[in-house]
Amino acid sequence: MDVKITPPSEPFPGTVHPTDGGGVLVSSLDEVINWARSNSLWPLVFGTSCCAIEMMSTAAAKYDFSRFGFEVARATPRQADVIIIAGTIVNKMAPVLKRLFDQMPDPKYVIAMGACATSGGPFFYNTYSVVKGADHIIPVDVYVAGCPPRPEALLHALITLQEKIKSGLTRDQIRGEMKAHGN
Amino acid sequence: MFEQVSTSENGELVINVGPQHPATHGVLHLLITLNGETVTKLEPNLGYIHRSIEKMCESLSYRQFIYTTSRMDYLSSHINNHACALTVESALQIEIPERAEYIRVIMSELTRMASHQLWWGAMAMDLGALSPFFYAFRERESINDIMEETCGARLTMNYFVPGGVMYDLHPNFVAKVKEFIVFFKSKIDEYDELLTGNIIFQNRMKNIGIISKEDAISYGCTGPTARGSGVSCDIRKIYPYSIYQKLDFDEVIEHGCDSFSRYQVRMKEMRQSLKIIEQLIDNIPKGEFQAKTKAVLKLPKGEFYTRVETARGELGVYIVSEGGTSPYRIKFRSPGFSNLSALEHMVKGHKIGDLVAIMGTLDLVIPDIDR
Amino acid sequence: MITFLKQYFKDIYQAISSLLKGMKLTGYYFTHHKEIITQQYPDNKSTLVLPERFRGEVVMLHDENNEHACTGCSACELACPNGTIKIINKFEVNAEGKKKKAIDAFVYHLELCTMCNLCIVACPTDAIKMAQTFEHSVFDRSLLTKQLNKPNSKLREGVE
Amino acid sequence: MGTEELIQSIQSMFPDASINMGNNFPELVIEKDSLLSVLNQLKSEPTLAFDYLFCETCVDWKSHLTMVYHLDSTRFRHNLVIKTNLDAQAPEIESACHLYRTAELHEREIFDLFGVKFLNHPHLRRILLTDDWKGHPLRKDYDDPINMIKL
Repeated sequence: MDVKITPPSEPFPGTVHPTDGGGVLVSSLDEVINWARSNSLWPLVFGTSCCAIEMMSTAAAKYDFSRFGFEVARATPRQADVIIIAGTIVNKMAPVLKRLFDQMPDPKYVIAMGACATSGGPFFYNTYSVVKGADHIIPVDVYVAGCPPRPEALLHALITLQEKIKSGLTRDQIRGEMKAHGN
Repeated sequence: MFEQVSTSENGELVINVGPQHPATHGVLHLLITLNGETVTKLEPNLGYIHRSIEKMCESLSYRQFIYTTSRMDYLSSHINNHACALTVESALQIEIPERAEYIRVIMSELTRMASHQLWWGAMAMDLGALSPFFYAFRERESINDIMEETCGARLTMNYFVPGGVMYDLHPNFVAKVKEFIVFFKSKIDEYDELLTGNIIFQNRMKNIGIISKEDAISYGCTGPTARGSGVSCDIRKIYPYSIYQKLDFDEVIEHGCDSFSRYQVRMKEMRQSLKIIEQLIDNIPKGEFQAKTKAVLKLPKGEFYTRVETARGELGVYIVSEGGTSPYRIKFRSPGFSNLSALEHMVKGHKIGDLVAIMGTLDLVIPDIDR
Repeated sequence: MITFLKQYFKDIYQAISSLLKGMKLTGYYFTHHKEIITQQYPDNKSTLVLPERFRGEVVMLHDENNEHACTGCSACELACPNGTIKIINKFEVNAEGKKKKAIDAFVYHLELCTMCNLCIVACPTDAIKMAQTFEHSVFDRSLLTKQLNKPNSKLREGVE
Repeated sequence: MGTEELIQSIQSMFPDASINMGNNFPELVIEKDSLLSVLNQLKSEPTLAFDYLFCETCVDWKSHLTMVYHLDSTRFRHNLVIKTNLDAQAPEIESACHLYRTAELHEREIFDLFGVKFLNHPHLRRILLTDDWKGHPLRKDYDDPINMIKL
């Protein structure tokens, strides 16, 4: 069956028309919004295995990620901004993770914590049920290595994510810039 | 796969708890049938963290497979490693130096305490008391610091190797552990003051999740879950391994059969662990910390089974060897798996709100169940 | 009826008094903050000292002449349980005209590494060790795959 | 009761079966059809009282499968291993979950990973893997070229 998509004769309501130079007011407002966003990231409580314990340690008194505004850990994806994938993702869990990610409101960010979430880690070879990296399912912003990473390493990842949000760049733009700088 | 909220013919409601739920401490999926608010049926759906460790171990050597077990029950990773090392040592008849035995037992008991602390904080948080979580983690961090100094990691150590331990103790270890014993003794009294003595908490926990002694045995419950029902099942006492038979400690048994007695067993076990460490810490013998072993370990043909007591119950490691460098078949009998099977029996007839209070006292670690 | 009411009020009294007992403890810690254990992580970077045994990542030691001790024997590659290390060897012709094995690239997949220390134990020449670095956050996963031998580095004299 | 005595008394109970000492526990090899009656006798005999099944698993020997039951007595503290061989193509055995409740989950796991069919099991379904999974991964001939990366 052939379906032809005909372009609409008049612009879709709400379409943003590009303007030359952009507005001074709007772009500085963007920066304020990005700054505010980066300092009130609410993580989703999503721990599947060992890394979840280190995530709890980060939330507890000694490391205390509420110093950066992350303390409002939510159990529902509809109230969360960032999903910290703490632990292995297996084939049975993958659709659940995708669904949780889809349920989160935009803008949403993803941190892959630990070896399992980054690449399958200890369960990369000779396993039949492990997803080899959470980025096969959902796009990941920041990867943290370690098995499990120290709480400080998770804090470092969160600060890295903050930098990214403040810069206002997308994932592809950051990768493009990294390539331009020869990384 | 996702069974939606539905009503059965007789008007009963089927709801899903999990796999993403804050009170299941991981990715446990429970299908619960409700009649009004009363649970009539509960069915666990596992496998959301099934990482095929048993298949993986079939292609790893006897030195390598130990690290996967730290990721199985990550809260008692030292004890898991101990079980694997013991199996290999008993099969090869390696004598391990006494110093290594002492180090192993001290480390195991520290792990047990850290695990119970985390359980205490997390369970209280599930019931709505937030501050115990922070108190528990404060003490847990001091154990983690001790571990990190000697073992090099905070959670998944890989410190016990066949033949002994990987490094010698750090020079600060003894002093730090002694400091910790004094520190933690006062804190454990605070725990009791904060939560155990609280009447509201007691009323919430008493007379729910009842499992009789016979049922606990039939369901294969072990660890504090079974000892709360009066079953004597502490492997450290009944089939002593390592140097446990030389030590003076009590097996904590409560006869209440309900959630509160399981709670009390764990609280008292922490004191027993302190007692064990106190006996050992002053007289760690000098000498080697690792026995001389061959570079490539080959187990003789046969079957080997070792049982140890983790913080959650009895862990069994069953290795079938064909004489090669890697196991032919390996089976981990994990404590959580059997304890979970009793959950339906405990919850049936109770209100859905009590589910969390009952599940909290089982102290489930889901990767341990799924492996 | 009287006994019931008595019990009822007694229960309320007990509940409140035991609750206050716990609250007293929290109140004590709230007002006596002499033992602050919170670490100021990004600000204390200069003073943060990790235990020397802490396993952060595998590094290869190079001396001031850009020489290392790795002979390319692949003992670490065999000891690694999950294929974190890949050694690519090359053959160099030395001054006497003999072919000699040397490492071309020591590839280390940090994203797979579980810091189990088995490679360090296996290394016969102590060429690699565990470093205490832990800040491994990156935007792109391919950056975690590293080559540990520095460019143009050589095998140190006398290491077999 | 010592191990020697235990072996003798079990041998006298089941003269057809072979029993010998393994590395850790005495091992009793029986026919698969007699499993339930053997377990029943071991559990109800007051001098043995094997009331606790602490491990149930399966081993794939390529030519056949072996079911392994580890039994313990909480009263006398003696152990016994029961082994029985199953056919590799169509493995079938009676379920032990009416005698030991813990067997219910263990048998579902064995069904999932080995494909052993347990007769009279209340709900024999896959437990760890998804319902549409093909094959039984702990079998030696299992191969999954998509998910399994061989080292």
